Amino acid sequence: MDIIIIGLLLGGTYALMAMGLQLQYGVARIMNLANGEILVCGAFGAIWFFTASKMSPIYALIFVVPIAFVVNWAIYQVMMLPLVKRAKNQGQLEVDSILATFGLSFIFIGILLAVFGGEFLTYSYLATPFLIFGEPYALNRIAAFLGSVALCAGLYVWLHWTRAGLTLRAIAVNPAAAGLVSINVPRASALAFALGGAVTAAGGVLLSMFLTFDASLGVIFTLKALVIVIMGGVSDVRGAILAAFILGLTETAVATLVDPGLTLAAAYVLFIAILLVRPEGLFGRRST
Amino acid sequence: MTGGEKRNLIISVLVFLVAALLPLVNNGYWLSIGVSVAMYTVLATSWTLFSGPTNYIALSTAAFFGIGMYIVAAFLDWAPYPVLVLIAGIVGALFAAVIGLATLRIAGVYFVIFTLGLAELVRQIVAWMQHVMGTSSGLYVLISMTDPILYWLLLGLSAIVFLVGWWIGRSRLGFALRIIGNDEVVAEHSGISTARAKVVLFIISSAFASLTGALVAPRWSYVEPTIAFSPFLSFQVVIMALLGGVHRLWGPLLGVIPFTLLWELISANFPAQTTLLLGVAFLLIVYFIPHGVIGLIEDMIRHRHGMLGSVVSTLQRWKSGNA
Amino acid sequence: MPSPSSADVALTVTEVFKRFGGLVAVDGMSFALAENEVLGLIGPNGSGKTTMMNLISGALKPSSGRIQLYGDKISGAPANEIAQKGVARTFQIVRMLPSLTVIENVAAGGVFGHQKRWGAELHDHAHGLLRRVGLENVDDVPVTSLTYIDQKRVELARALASDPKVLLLDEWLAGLNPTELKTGIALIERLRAEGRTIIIVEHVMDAIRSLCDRCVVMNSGAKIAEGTPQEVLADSEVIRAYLGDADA
Amino acid sequence: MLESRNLSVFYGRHRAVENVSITVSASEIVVMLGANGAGKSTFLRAIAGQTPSQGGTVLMDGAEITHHPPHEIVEAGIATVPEDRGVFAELTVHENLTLGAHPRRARPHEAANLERVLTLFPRLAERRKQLVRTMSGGERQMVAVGRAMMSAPSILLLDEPSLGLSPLLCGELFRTLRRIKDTGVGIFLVEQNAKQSLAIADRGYLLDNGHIVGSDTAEALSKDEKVQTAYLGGG
Amino acid sequence: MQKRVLLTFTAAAAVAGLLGLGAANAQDTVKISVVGPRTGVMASGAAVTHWPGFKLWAHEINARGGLKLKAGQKKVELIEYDDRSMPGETIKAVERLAAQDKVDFIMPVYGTGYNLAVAPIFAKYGYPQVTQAAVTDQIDALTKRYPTLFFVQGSTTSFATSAINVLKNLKDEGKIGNRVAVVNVADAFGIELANAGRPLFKQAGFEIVYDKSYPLGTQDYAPVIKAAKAANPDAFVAWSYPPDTFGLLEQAKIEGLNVKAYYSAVAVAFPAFLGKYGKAAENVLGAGGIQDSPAIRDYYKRHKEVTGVDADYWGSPIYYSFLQVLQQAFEGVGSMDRKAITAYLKKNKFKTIIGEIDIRNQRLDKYWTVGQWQDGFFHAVAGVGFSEYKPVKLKTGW
Repeated sequence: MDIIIIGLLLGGTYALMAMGLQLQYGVARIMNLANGEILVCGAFGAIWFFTASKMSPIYALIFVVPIAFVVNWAIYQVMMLPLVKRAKNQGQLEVDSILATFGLSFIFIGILLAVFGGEFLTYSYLATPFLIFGEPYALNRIAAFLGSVALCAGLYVWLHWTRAGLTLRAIAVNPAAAGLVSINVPRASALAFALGGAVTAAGGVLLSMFLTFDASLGVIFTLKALVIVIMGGVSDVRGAILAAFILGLTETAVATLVDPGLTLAAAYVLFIAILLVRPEGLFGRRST
Repeated sequence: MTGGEKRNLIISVLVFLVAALLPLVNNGYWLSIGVSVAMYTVLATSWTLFSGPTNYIALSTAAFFGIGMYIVAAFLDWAPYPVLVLIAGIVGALFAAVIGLATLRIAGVYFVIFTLGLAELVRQIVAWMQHVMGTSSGLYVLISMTDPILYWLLLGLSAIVFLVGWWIGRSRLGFALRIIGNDEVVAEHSGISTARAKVVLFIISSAFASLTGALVAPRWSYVEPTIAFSPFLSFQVVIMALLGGVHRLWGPLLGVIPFTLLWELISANFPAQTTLLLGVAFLLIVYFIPHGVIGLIEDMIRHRHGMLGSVVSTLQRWKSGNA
Repeated sequence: MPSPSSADVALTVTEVFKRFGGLVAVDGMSFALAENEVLGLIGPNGSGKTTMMNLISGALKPSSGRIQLYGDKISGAPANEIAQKGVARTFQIVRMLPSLTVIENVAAGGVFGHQKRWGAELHDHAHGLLRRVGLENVDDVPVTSLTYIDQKRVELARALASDPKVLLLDEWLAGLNPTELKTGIALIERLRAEGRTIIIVEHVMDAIRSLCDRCVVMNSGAKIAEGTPQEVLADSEVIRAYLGDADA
Repeated sequence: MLESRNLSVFYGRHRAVENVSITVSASEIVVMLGANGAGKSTFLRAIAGQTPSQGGTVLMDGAEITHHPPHEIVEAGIATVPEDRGVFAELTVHENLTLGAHPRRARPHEAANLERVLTLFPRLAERRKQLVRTMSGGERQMVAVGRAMMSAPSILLLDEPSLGLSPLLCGELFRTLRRIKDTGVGIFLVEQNAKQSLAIADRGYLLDNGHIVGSDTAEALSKDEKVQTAYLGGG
Repeated sequence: MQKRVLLTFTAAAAVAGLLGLGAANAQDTVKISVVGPRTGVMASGAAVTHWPGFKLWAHEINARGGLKLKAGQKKVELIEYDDRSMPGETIKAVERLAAQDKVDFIMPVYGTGYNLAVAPIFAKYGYPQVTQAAVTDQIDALTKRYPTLFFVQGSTTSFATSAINVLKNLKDEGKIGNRVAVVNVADAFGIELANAGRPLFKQAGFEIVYDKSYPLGTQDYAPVIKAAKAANPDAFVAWSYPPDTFGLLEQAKIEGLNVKAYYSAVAVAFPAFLGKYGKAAENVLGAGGIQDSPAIRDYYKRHKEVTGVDADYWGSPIYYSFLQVLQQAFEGVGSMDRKAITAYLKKNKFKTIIGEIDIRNQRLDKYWTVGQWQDGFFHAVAGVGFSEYKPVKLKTGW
C-alpha cells in the first residue's frame, strides 16, 4: 500500500517532467534536449516568487506559464522552423533538432547562471506530513501530485474533446496528411511546442516545492523525460502518463523491496526491457 | 591498390608522422590540446564507423569509455596496466556484442535514447557495485603516464582506427554497409545479414571507446561514476563527428580539430560566459554548416567560392526559407 | 500439382496463409514451380500477389504454411538467408542504391547472395550482366542519372548477379511505355531461353501470354485458377474477378 | 475551375513534370492516364502543394495558388486523396471526418456535409467509433474520400484511387465518384486503370515521361488505338 | 585530400594565432587564475565555496592596495575559467594557464578528482597546489608523488571516524542506544565514506540496522527513510551530497524519523540548509563545522557584503584561511616565485581566521570534521588536532 502511494506520488512527479516533452516531440517532432532547462526555469521562477513574496508558489503559475508559452513559441518560430523547413526527412530533423536544442540548453544554463547564480536554490513549502491510512506523506508532494493529475486530465480532455486538440493529435499521427485537411502544420506545431514548454515550466513550479534546484540540473530532468516519452511511445500522451506512473511504481518497489541503490538502474532496466519487447514504446505503433 | 589509394596512404602516414612530432615541439599547452584532439579523433572516428553507414545515432560512447576506465581503476592492483587496457577493449567488445544483439529491433529516435539510457544504466550499476563490494581503493589510478606517452598511445590508437576503417571500406563488410546505408531492404534481399553487419560494426566501434577510456584513466587519476559516464562525452563525440561529416573516414577528424580549437578559443577568451557562448556557437554550427565541414569544403570546391561565400549563401538560403 | 519431392521442382508453396491483424492477405495458397519454368502470378489489384512474392523472398514471414526451395524449407527464414539459398528478386517500385554507381549497384547482388564473387571476378561478372541487360558505357555513372527503364535493367542485373535458382520479378514491366515494353519482354524472353526459373507478377497481359508457361491466378488472397495463360484467361471466374460486375 | 499552366517540377536536376497544363471544371470528371513513373503523382502532389513546383502557375477560380502551402490549397476548395490515402490511422472514423471539416470554408456546413458523406458511404456510419487502423483497404479509401468531401471542396483530386482495391470495390468507388460529380464537384484523378476510369470520365489527358502527349474526351480516348495498346493491354 | 589537409592546418594556425592574443602581458598586476565548474554536476557546490571565496579574498587585497611584493604593491587580477565539471577541460585549462598564458599563480581547482587530475601539471610547472576542496585517503601516496600538493581538508577516513566518534561518545555516555541506520549516495565521496565507516561502526560497538546506498539524482527519498525508520535506529547517518542532503532531511521530517542523532555529510554546512529548514535544522549534525569566534563572525559579515551570498560553515572559511596563508606566503617571499612559495609553505606557520595553522607536512595538522547547528550557527563538535569542541546536543524532534 505504502509502495503504491509513494509510487503514485513519484509517478505524478515524473508525469510533470515528461508531458511537455511528449507534446513537443509527439506533435512538433522536436526532440527538445533543453526541456530540463525549461523546467529549471519554471522552478527558479517559483523560487524567486516565493522568496520575494512569501506567497504560495502555486501563484507563480500565473506568470510562469504564459511567459514559458511565449518564449517557447518564439523558440519554435525563430530556431526550429528553419530546421523543419530545411529537413528533407524525419531523420534529418531529428539530428538537427537534437543538436540545436543541445546548444539551446547551454544557452539556457548560461542565462540562468547569469541571472540566478550557480548555487542551490530551495525553499520549504507545505513540508508537513499528511496522513493517508495512518501513514505520513509529504503534503507538498501530494499537492504536486494533484497538480499533475489535473494537468494530465486537462491535457487529455483538451486533446480528445476539442477541435484544436484533435488537430494536434492528427499531426502526431500523420503530419503529412494534416496539411490535406487544411491544418496549418507549422502553426499548430508551434502551438504544440509552446504548450509543451508551458506544461514543462508548470511542472517546474510544482516540483520546486520539494526538489532542490541549481542551474546545471536540467540535464537530469531531460534524461528522465526522454526515457519516459520514449518508453510511452512518442505519439500518444497517454503513453507518457502511463510510463511515468509505471516508472514511479517500479522505482519505489525496487527501493523498498530490493535496494534503494538499484532504483535508477531498475528504471533503466525497465526502459530497456520495454523497448526490447515493444520497440516503439507502450503506445507506439510502427508506421504502416 | 590503385595509385590514388597509394598516394592517400602515403599522405596519411606523413600526416601521422608529423602529428607524432608534436610532443617534441611543445610539451605543454599544445600537447594537452593534442591529447584532446587525439582522444576525440579516436572516439569520433570509431563512432562514425558504426553510425556513419547505418545512420544509427548512438549515444553510448560514455558507457564504453567508462567501462574501460573502470576496468583499469578496479583491477590495477591485480594486473599490469597494459594487460588491463587489452582486457578493457575485450570487455567493451563483449558488452557491445550483447547489447548489439539485443537491440537490433530498435531504430530511430528510440535507438538514440536507448543508447543514452544504456550509459546511465551502466553508471548506476557500477556505482551500486562499488558500494556493495566496498572497493574504495579502485577509484585511484596512480600510475605514471606522461602527456607525450599518452599522446603517442592515443595517436597510435587513432592510426589503428583509421586502418580498421580503411580496411572495412575495402572489405565485403564495408560494401555491405554501403548497401545497408542506401536501402536495407535491398541489402537483405541481396543476402546480407544486416543484423550481423551492424553488430560487428557496433562491437568494433565500442571496443575503441573502451580502449580510449582505459588509456585516459591514468591521466585523470581519479575515477568516479559521474565523470566516467558523463553523457556530455557521448554528445560531444556525436557533435564532433556530425560537424566533420560522417560519410568519409577522415570526416570526423575535420570536426574534431576545429571543434576543439573553437571550444578552446571560447573557454580561453570568454571565461565568464563560456557555457552561453558554447551554446551560441553550437547553434551557429547547426544552422550554417548543416552538412558538416566536409559538406562546406565540397560546396566550396563545387561553387568555387570561398568559405565565407559558402556560409553567406547558406545564410541567404536560411533567410529565404525563414521568410 | 506436382509432388514437392519430385526432382525437377524448384519451389513449392504449401497451404500458406498470411494475416495482417484481421485481414487475410494470402489465404491458403499452394502451388509449385518446376525447374526452368516461367510461372505467371496474376490477379487483380490487391489480390495478394505482391504479398505472396514477399513471403517467398522472406520480406514477410507466413502466418502458417510452408515454402520449400528444392525440398529445403525456406519459409520463416530471414530474407538474407533465402537470398543466399538462391532466391533473388526485383521490386514493384524500382529500388536503386542511390549513392552507388551503376556497376556497384549490380555488384551488390553478387557478393553476398547465392553465388558469391569478389574483386576482379565480381567486376567482370557485373560488367557482363550490364551488357546482357543492354547497358553499355554506364558502369561508373551515378545510378540516379539513369532513366526509369535503365534503372529497371540495373535492378534486373542485380537480381541476376548471384546466379539465383529462382528469380522473382514483381511487376518488372510496370511503368514502361509500349516501346520499352517490347524491349523488356525481349529481355525476359532471353532469360527464359537461358533456362532460368522465374516467377513473374504482372498486369501486362501481353507479357503474360508470351512469357509464361503456366499461370496461377489469385483473388482475395486465394488461388482461383491455374493453367496455361490461354486456359486461365478464358476461365469465367478469372474474368469475373478482373472485371467485377460488368458495370464498368 | 482548377487550372494549371505550364507547371513543371524538378527533383534536383531530374525533370519529373514539364509544362503540364490542364483544366478541371465543376461537375466533370477528368482523368490523367500514364504509366508508373510518368509523373502523374508528382503533378498531383504539386497541385496539392505537397511538392514544390519550379515553373508555371496553378489557378483556382482565377486566383493564383502556386506555391501555397497545402492547408491554404484546401481552403481554396481543392481536396486531395493521396495515393497512400493519408488517413489518420490512430484516430477513429468520426475523428477523421471531423478533421476533414477543419477548413474554415467547411465548418458552417459540417453537419450537412457529414450527413452527405454518411449517405454516400453508409458503411462509415456503422463504424464511426472504429480506429481507422483496424479497417480494410477499401474502407480506408472510403474514409479518405469521405474526409475529402467533408471539406466541401469544389475540386476533388484523387491519386490512383483504384490501387489496392478489388474490382468490385473499385467499381463501387467509381460509381460513388460519379455521384459526387453530380453534386457539382469537379473531379481530377490520375490512374493506371485506364479502362474503368475512362468509363466514368468526361475527359482525359495522357502523360508520358513528364509531358502531356494527348488529350481528348474519354470516349475518344478509350477508342484510341494508341491508348489501348499502351494502357489497356490486350486483356 | 592534400588541399583539404592543408586547409585544415591553415585554419588551425589561424585559430592558434587568435588563442595567442588571449594572453595579455602587462605586468602592473599579479595575474591569478581560478579554474572551476560554473556549470555541470560540481557547479552548485563551487558556487557556495569556490567562486565567492576567491572573490572576497581578491576584493579585500585590492581594497587595501594590493599584494605587498618586493617590486611594490600590486593589485590582484583574478581570471576565472569554467571547466564545466569535466576533468578533460580542467586539465586543458590549467595547462593553458601554466604553459601558454604563463600566469603568476594558479589556484587549486574544485573537487577531489579534478585536483588529482591537474596535480601532475602543477607539479611539472612548480605551482603549489593547496587543495581546499579535496578529501582523500591517499594523502601519503599523493603528497609523496607530488611535492607541490597540499591537503587541507583531511582524509575521508578522518571524516568518517570523527562522525562515528561523536556518536560513540553519545552512546558511551548512555544518551543514545547502539542501533544506527546508515545510507549513502552511490557516488565517489559517499561510497568512500560508507566503506570507511562500516568497520569503524563495528569497532565502536554499533549495530548497523540498515545499510543501503541510493543513486545520485534520486528524486524520492520516502522509501529510504521509511525503511530506515522501520529498522528503529537510535542514530541516523547519511553519507550524502548536496541535493540528497536536502531531500533526506525533508523526508525524515515528514516521516517523523525521531532519532536522537541525525548526521548528513555534505551540505548541512550550507547556508541554504538553515535557510530552508530553520528550526528543523537545529541540532542536525553534518560534515564541517566552525569554531565560533569574533573573527569568524566578522568574516561571515564581510563575505555576505562583498559577494552577496552567505558563506558556508565548512569550505568557505577554510578557503579564506588558505588564501590568507597564500597571501602571507606571497608577501613573505616577496615575489610570485613558485618554487620559493612552495618552500615557504613547507617551512612556516600562518595566522588565519581559524587560528594558527601548519601545513609544513603538505597537510593540515588540525581541522574540524563534524559540526552541529545550534542557535543558527554550525558549531564544530569534533575534529582532528584541536583540544576543545562545542558539546554535542541531542536532536529532540523536528
